[in-house]
Amino acid sequence: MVLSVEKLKRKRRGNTRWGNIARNLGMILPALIFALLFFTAIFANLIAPYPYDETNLPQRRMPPAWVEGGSTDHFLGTDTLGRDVLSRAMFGAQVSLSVSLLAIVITAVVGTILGIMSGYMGGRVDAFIMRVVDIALAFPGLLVAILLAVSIGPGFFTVVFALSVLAWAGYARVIRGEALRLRNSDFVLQAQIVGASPFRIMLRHIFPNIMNVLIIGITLNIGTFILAEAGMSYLGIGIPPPRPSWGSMVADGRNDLDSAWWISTFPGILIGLVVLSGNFLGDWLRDKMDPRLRQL
Amino acid sequence: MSNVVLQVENLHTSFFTRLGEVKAVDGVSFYVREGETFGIVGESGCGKSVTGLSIMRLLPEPGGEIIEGKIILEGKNILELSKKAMRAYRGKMISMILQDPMSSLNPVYTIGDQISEAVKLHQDLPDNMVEAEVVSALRLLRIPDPEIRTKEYPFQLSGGMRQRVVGSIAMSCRPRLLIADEPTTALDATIQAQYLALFDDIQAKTNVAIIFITHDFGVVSRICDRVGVMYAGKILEAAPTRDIFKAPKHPYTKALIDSVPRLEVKDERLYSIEGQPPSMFRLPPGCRFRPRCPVAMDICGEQEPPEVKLNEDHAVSCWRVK
Amino acid sequence: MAKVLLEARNIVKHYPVTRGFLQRIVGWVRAVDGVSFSIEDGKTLSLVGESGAGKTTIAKQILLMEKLTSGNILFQGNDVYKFSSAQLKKEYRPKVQSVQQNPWSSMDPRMRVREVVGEPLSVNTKLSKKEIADNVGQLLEQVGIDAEGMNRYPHEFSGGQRQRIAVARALALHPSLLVLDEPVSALDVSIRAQIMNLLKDLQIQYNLSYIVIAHNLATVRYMSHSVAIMYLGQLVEYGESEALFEKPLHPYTRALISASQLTLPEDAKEGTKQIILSGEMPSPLNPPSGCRFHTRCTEVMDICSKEIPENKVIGTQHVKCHLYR
Amino acid sequence: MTRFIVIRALQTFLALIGIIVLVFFMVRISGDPTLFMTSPLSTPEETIILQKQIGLDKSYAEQFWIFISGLARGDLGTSFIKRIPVAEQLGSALPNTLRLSLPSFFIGTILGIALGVLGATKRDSILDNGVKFLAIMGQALPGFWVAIMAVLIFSVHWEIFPAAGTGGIEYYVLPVTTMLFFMLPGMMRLVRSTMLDVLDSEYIKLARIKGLSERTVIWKHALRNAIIAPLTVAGMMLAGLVNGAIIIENVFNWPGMGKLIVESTFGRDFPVVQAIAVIVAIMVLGMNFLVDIAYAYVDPRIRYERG
Repeated sequence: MVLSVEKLKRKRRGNTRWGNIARNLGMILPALIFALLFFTAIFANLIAPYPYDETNLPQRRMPPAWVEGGSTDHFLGTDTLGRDVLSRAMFGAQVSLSVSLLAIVITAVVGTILGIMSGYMGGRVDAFIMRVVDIALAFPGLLVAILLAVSIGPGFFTVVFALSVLAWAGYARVIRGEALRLRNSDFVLQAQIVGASPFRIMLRHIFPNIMNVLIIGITLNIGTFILAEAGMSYLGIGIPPPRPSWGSMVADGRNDLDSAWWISTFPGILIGLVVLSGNFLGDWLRDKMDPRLRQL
Repeated sequence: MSNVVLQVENLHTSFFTRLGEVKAVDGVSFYVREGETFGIVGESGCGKSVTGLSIMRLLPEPGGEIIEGKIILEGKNILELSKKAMRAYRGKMISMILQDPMSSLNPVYTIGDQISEAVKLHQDLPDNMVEAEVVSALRLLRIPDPEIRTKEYPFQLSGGMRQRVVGSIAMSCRPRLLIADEPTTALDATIQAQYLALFDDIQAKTNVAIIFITHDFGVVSRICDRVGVMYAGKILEAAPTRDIFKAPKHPYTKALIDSVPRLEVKDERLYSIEGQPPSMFRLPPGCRFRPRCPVAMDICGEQEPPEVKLNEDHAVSCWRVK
Repeated sequence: MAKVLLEARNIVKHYPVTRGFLQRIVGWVRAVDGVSFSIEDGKTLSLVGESGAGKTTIAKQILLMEKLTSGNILFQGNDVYKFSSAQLKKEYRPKVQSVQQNPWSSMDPRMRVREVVGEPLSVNTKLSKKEIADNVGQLLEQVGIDAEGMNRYPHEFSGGQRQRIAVARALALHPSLLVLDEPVSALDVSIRAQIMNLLKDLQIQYNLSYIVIAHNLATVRYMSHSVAIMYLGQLVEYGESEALFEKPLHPYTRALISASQLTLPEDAKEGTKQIILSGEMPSPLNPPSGCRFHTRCTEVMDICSKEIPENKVIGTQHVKCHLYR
Repeated sequence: MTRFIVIRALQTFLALIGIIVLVFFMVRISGDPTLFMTSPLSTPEETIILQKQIGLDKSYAEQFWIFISGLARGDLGTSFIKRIPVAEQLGSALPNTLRLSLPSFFIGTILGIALGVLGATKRDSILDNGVKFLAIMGQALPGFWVAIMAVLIFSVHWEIFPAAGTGGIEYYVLPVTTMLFFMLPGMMRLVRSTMLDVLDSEYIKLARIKGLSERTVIWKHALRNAIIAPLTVAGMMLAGLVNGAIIIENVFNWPGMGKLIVESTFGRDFPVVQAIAVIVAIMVLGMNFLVDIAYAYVDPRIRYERG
């Protein structure tokens, strides 16, 4: 019996060491990918080998460099109009990032304000906001996006609006819970006893303690927004062509799957990679920052 | 000597965490006789609850592990039992009452469901008899209107009543050993007094052996026959309750008893033990109480003191005691 | 006789119970129902009772966290409800501070000890950062924490140390009254004595008055000069600590005392035998008629359910019970 | 309980009215549909005649009245483009959508709960890691891309399943599987994490103290408590299902509501768009309503409190 326990002990220690490395990898690798993504998006004009809209009909449907018939001129191949897939993917990063970041700012601000209001004021205000939140969360975002795209016309701000119009509700619900918990906490009571004003309490005590949840939420949301934007672009209600977006690139290649698989494949992999990184970063942050989830 | 129901020998239980091994229970031995109440007193983190869970073999997984030792229940070392055999022991031979009555009942099942579950599992009874068993378990804990209670949900009962229901579940199959882990800590003073009185009653009716885990000397004085004083994973002194109060031998026991304010005596100033219990990750060398001990000697920091038996029931681990 | 610092006169606090979306009021929780007491300079009054007795509600009223339903709170002879908000901010709130039960939750985890202890000063005074830091250093030394500790976070300290820090924060504004809400019950047995001794020393040093809220009578006896025993929102017995513990008059007080003794059964003196009350605390939504304690009383008589007992003074003790007429 | 249901029903109805008004006007901001329906060569007179035919010459108030009174009678109006009753169009599209989403919904829910529970109880086992991996992938990869890749591999490359259209069982495999991608990961993750919380609770400890078998502890005591959490997100699951239907139907050219709404929004076919939006709104609100009641049923605390 003692022997088997010894073995278990060793195994477990090994596990925790692996766990540590894995945990740190879960931060380093995604962070690197994000850094690369930001770099590409910002400097796409300088580093992309071709402009995103430069067509070259004689060289259309060129496979990637490592496939027979491919060339290093177009590392990831060309699409049906002969445009360079790699360059378009680089410019596509601009769209994905700018749309998601702007949408995140909007939703986080609106959600935080409404969430704190709801949690702090309670009563009927709370009941009303939370009913709206319930409905907003249950509403299919794509349907709303379609309605919006058609009613105010497709474009950058339509996409941002369509992404934000429901997503604030998720923040509001989480932030409300936190604000409610904090409002009833001993240290807020103590601040009141000491004579701190409600404004000071919200700013110095409640807000800093909500930051964790907010940052985690934001990180986890990057992926959601990138996916949603891609979905809209795929349906043709994203940012109008010829500006490339990963979603529309997948759509472009959809009819040529048998002859040019690379057009749809690479943008999809990119989306997956970036969203995966965002989710991993979020999980890592949650483990690190939220002591309630941290184990002994 | 009357029947020894449980004998724990040299029990070591550890937790393996990211920060390293915690020896939560570090060589604990004691026994409990039939119809006797053995108290384990100690401060938070001293390992008293882990001792209880080790005996149930319900340590949190993964992480908790019994490293060595023997837990002999009615002559059988239960550490050698298979998981399945151990399950048959739980609820039937050994049972347990947990600290917080507000969270230890399943909110979505009725009281009757939760008691009858244990009855059906361990006793081969026809359905109409099960009902009667459930009511008798509730009666044992003096729960008023037991027939009505069986149909109620936990949230409909007060804290004191819930804790009685937890007691009924634990006693429903008349186990030989009952482990009570701070069962009255969450209760109000007068309700606590009611609950403690029930233990005498239960013991008189069933002759069950009880291990009572607590941090409260008041509770100890009320219901324990013998006490083990636990500190940082070890029982430093074990003796009949009377001796612990009247003639404590270990400096920690003495200090702890002196630092408790007493209602009967008006002290001007309380004796206080300086410092805090050691971190379980870094225990001091030698005697674990040495850094706070007022009468420490050189040897205390070098070697762990052996257990000295003053008589059959009184054991102390201290270099000062010969 | 010492000067009276704070007096509560017949204070009443009822909370509405609301239901449904429209928040209709369907009843009232009678948390505190006509309680009077006073605290003298440099003395300690303990409020004792089980959960639901209304002791925490009283603390909230004294700290002006809520408004009374009726009754008065007098501070140095003046009705605090007649204070202007400027007066409150200058003459009342800084003078009445508190220490909470749970040292793990009573500090903002995102603030350093310097900010935690300094917050009363930065909110109420115009001191510079440096002056505040100096003050915090002195305050910490007074409660037995190294001044260097101010740059650390609360979670780096043990429970006992945190409670010391909480005391330092309460002292920052040189208060005359501290409301101590179960100041030691969240601490380990071996740490409790340290904190109780510290509080006693500080009381003598600064002539502080304490209101201690507690359920453990032994702690209360050690700490207090006078004691008020509460049951379901009312005082059942009130008087000097010595007399009350030597000769408890109310059956509820006796039951509480018997429940808190640390005596071996065989040592129990005659008359201090275990008293075990039957039943449970009734709901404050719908308290029993007559004497509120009659449903659980060991000495219950016919009159108890019919008439509300008057306040009777016996020696230094006030008691509300039909046994004394 | 009855009171609780009545109040919730009333709130739901009010919300529905609000959404209907919103949808009606949102659709109309988008511009004049006749621009799409006439050729650039047609005269203004022809446009006016067309507007008259489809009722766009009336004021918004009148149009709204016609719409809402029709709705009350169960009349969803007539399609601008096809000139057939909307109800008829939906009559063929809705069953197609249900045929696709119901199997996905049931498989997703059952599989999600089962895998979530197994993941939580066999922590860090191969199964758990597999479940976690699937969940991570499912939440990171875009559904439409997965669908396209499935087509590329199984239809184009191996030619096992048809790439698009409707028909026998083989036509269902790819759409239903990819639809699961929208359902399963969230469900699994949620059940797994709530299950872990519940398994940590004191009443589970007590159930073990009773000597219950692990199977009873998990499937009887823990699951009933853990199942409350997925119920609260049933609304969100429905939303995911609708999103999924829109994407998947377009990828696989499946003649359901998802495809219909995309086509009719691009064609400015107001009555169809309105009708679908209202139907989805009713579904969403109805779901929320049912969830509230189901919640009350599972959790006796709510049931009694409102009783």
